[in-house]
Amino acid sequence: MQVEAFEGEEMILNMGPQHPSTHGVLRLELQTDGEVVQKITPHIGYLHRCFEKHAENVDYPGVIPYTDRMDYIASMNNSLGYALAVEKLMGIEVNDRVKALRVIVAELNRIASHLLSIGTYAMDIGAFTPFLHCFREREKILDLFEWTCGARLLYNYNWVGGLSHDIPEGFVDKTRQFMAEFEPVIAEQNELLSFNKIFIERTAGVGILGEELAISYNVTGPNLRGSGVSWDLRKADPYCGYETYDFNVPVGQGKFGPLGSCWDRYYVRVREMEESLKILRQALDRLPDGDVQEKVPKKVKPPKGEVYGRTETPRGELGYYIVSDGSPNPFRVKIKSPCFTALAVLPVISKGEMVADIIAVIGSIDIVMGELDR
Amino acid sequence: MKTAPEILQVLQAQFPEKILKSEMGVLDPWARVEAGSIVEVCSFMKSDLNLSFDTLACLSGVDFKGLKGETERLEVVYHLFSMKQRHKFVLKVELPRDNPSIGTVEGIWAIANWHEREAFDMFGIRFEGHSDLRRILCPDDWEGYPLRKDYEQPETYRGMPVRPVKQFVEMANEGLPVGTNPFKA
Amino acid sequence: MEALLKLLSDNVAGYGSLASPLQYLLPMVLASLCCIALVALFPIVAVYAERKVAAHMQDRLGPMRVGGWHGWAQTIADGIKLLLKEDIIPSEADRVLFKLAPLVVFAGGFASLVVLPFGASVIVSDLNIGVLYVVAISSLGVVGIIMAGWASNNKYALFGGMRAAAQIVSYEIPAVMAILTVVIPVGSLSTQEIVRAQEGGWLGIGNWFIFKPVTAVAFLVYYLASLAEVNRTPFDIPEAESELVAGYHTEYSGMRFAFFMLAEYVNMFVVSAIGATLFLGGWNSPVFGGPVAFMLKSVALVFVQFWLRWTLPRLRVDQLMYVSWKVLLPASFVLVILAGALAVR
Amino acid sequence: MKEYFRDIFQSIWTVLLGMKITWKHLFTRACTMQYPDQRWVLPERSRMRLFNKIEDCIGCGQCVRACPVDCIYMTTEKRTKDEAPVFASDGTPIKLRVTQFDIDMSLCCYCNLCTYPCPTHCLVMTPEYEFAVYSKQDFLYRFAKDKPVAPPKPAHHTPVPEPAK
Repeated sequence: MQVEAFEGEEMILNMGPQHPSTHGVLRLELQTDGEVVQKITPHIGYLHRCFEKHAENVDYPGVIPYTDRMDYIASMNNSLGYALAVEKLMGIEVNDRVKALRVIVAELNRIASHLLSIGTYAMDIGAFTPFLHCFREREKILDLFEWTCGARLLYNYNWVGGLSHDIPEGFVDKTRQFMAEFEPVIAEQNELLSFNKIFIERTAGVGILGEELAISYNVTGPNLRGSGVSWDLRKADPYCGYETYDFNVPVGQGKFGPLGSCWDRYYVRVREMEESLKILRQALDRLPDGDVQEKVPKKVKPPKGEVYGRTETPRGELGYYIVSDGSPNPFRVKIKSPCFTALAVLPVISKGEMVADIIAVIGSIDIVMGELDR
Repeated sequence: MKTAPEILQVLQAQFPEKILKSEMGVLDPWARVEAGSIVEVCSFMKSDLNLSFDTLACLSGVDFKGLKGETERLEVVYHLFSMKQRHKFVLKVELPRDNPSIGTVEGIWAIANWHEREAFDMFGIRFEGHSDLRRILCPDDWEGYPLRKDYEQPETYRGMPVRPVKQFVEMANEGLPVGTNPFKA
Repeated sequence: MEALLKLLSDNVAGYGSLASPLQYLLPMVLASLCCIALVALFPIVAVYAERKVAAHMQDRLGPMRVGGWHGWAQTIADGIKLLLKEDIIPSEADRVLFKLAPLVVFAGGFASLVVLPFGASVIVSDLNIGVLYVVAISSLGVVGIIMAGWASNNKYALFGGMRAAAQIVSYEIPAVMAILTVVIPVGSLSTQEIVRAQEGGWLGIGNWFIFKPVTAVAFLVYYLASLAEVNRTPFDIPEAESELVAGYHTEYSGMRFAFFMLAEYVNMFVVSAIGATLFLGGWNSPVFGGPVAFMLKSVALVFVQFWLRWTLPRLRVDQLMYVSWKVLLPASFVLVILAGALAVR
Repeated sequence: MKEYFRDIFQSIWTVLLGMKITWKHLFTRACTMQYPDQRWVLPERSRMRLFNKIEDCIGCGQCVRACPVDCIYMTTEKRTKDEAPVFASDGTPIKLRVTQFDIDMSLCCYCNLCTYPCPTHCLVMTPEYEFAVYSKQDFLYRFAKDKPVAPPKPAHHTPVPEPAK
């Protein structure tokens, strides 16, 4: 923790770990010249709770509650990635109903996560009302989840080889009803926030993340797509039968100002919610029959080996590198967190911006400290 | 798009002595590279037009200790991916458990900066030439490398107890009036 | 106050025979008490109203529990809570300035009430430079804000104070220019004169300045500038909570914080009331005139402030300056020239 | 110059659009639930408070092993041959006497993993969500009724929660 010697009018501003818009306990050391930020040093680890060490000390199913707690905004997607990786290691092929249900919950969770991301972003920019409108919709999704698996946030739903519960009766209709209610909300949010001139002025042209830079920093997910790279693991490396669904991968277009700005990243998320609705509609239409716990092994004990499983969570590519030694506990679980790489690029893309813009950039890369610090 | 054996072939042609071992029949095919030449191999893999591994998906340390049939060692595993060619490959490097050190690939893929800091933090692997090798997740003055298998958790950190002093159940077993059965009635 | 004095001397026997300073003292005290009552009551009602408006705009209900019916006593409870809270002064703060700042901020808003024409004769003092007085005295607030920002010895507070200073100083100019467009045709700086100039006309509202071409635009300019002067969204950057935690009052708690809050709401009322006086005909109304009409108009403008706040995001510092210097200022210059040309004709 | 005026127009127009939406919402029904007056009926799958019907517990310890946070503590002892046989409500013979069955709800992570392996389904998560207590120590739920008869033996599995070891 050395403070570099500097001269002149520069000031060190400690943003966080307790700050309203650092999305948790992120601490940024800003070296500012008036309002202009010259240098940013992120300090992370305030939420480090040794996920990887924990994972070595519990059995394979016991890791799932811990994965839920990493990115607590999108738990379904996290546990899905883990379950898929372990299944790959064990060579389990789940039936079509499990696949379809996993897609349904993952996409619902993606919508919920993007709603939160958009809502908190609006709040970072200073608009409070869109935040609560988004939360109102998100609550409906959480209600669906609670009905399905009993929890609102940390589901423990995707198991190795299956799901903890089948969906309750009437779930399909309720979900359709939610989708019908939700679709107009996107348009309303666009009118209220996305295309508001002040919002555009605040976000377009700020925090430009170029394609080269993004790839070099392995930025993934909506952040990468906001830079115009059409890269989505659901299309590029499909899992859970995503290849059979018809959906588009929205990419940033640089509609207002240069490509890869905060606005582009934000708007990719808005459009991804529409695509998720598309996927949901198809999945609900074709939901096959089957037993969701058909392939759940009595004892999860993968053979010796290792696997790197990756899935597309709402925040990007979440990788699980699992080394198995043939025992009931994993030998090593390493998480490649999408937020980790997204935050690593923050000092680069927000250099020379103003303090208010730093907030805009942090919000636009949509980090969840639980996943970042693990 | 190249398959893993093809990538391995290219590598073996380029670095005949540096590829120590490889396994192709597994889920994620990998090749073990001599520790001293990782930077060389990586920069070749990035710059070669046929390979063009332009991103480092993951960099992990693994501590092989107390595992039957394995020599005690530290491993650094590089999961490489090419956005252009859309193929992937895994490189592994073996390091001794005491005083491990290896060249940094920070100059090749920018994200390696943080990944290597994490590996340093968790396993104590020194990345030579790294621009900013500090602990990243643990506090700067934390002692030990938590993800090593023989890591002992300290009792205190700066005078603060690291673990909860006593669990409620321990208090109860000692006969203290702790805990109730709220369902009794 | 003159009306009060007249009332007293007409009805209280022997009042006229008192010494002249004494004669003036009683109405002065009474008028100040009225102002204090307004200053104390208006924020309580306004904070409650704002919370309710915000809640309903966000599909919530807002405070519902304290006091029974729709949580009407919530702000009273909050006020009491603030009074009872521990008074914290950071150890490294400049204690004198730290304590003085809330009072200075508050005094600015409070003193502006003097020239507000609530009714034809309901005014504390009809100064002949009333408008100028308001413009001058309301700038006192910014001194307090800078004091607070500096004295807190907190970088966020300092940022807030600096931003506030820059913002208020730059928005004062378009606001004054917009006011001038009204002053020019009336030919007086007295608030009562300006209100009287808006009497009559078509349906009794035709002479309001908001319905006249040049001053209608001037009203818009004035309203935007006044929003910035009282630090309301979209111009709330001095206290932008997502950037600067709470801006200049980050370190304040308890009653001192409450003073900032009071001052903010009083200032909101004052700028709205000035807007109502200058552009919406003051206490004139086709149906019922006097204080009720005046209050309704002011409160309506305050409501629009709420409405904007719960709709819009916040501007950035440089954009704020852009709006002031490159949009509002040229526009207000053009308006003043037009108003002058019309007056000469 | 054209852009300048277009920007001003757009600002005003989009602000008005936004104001229209918030105005509309001013009159839509609020979605708030007035909690203590109105209460939520949770779905039956809701995972809230853990409950163990101790009469049915056979002391197999599967829940203890399944718990990822080690918040269940169980001590059992063998029932002697001459004791009257005891059966759970589904007929499973109870061969062990459960002398300690403690759940520390303050450590519980509500993952539900302990209830699945339970052979007699006596450990369940109930949809009851109002179980705040004044003292955190009261979150240690002590279900066991039987007192140990034999001198206490080492526990079936006495985990000492160790976050990192």
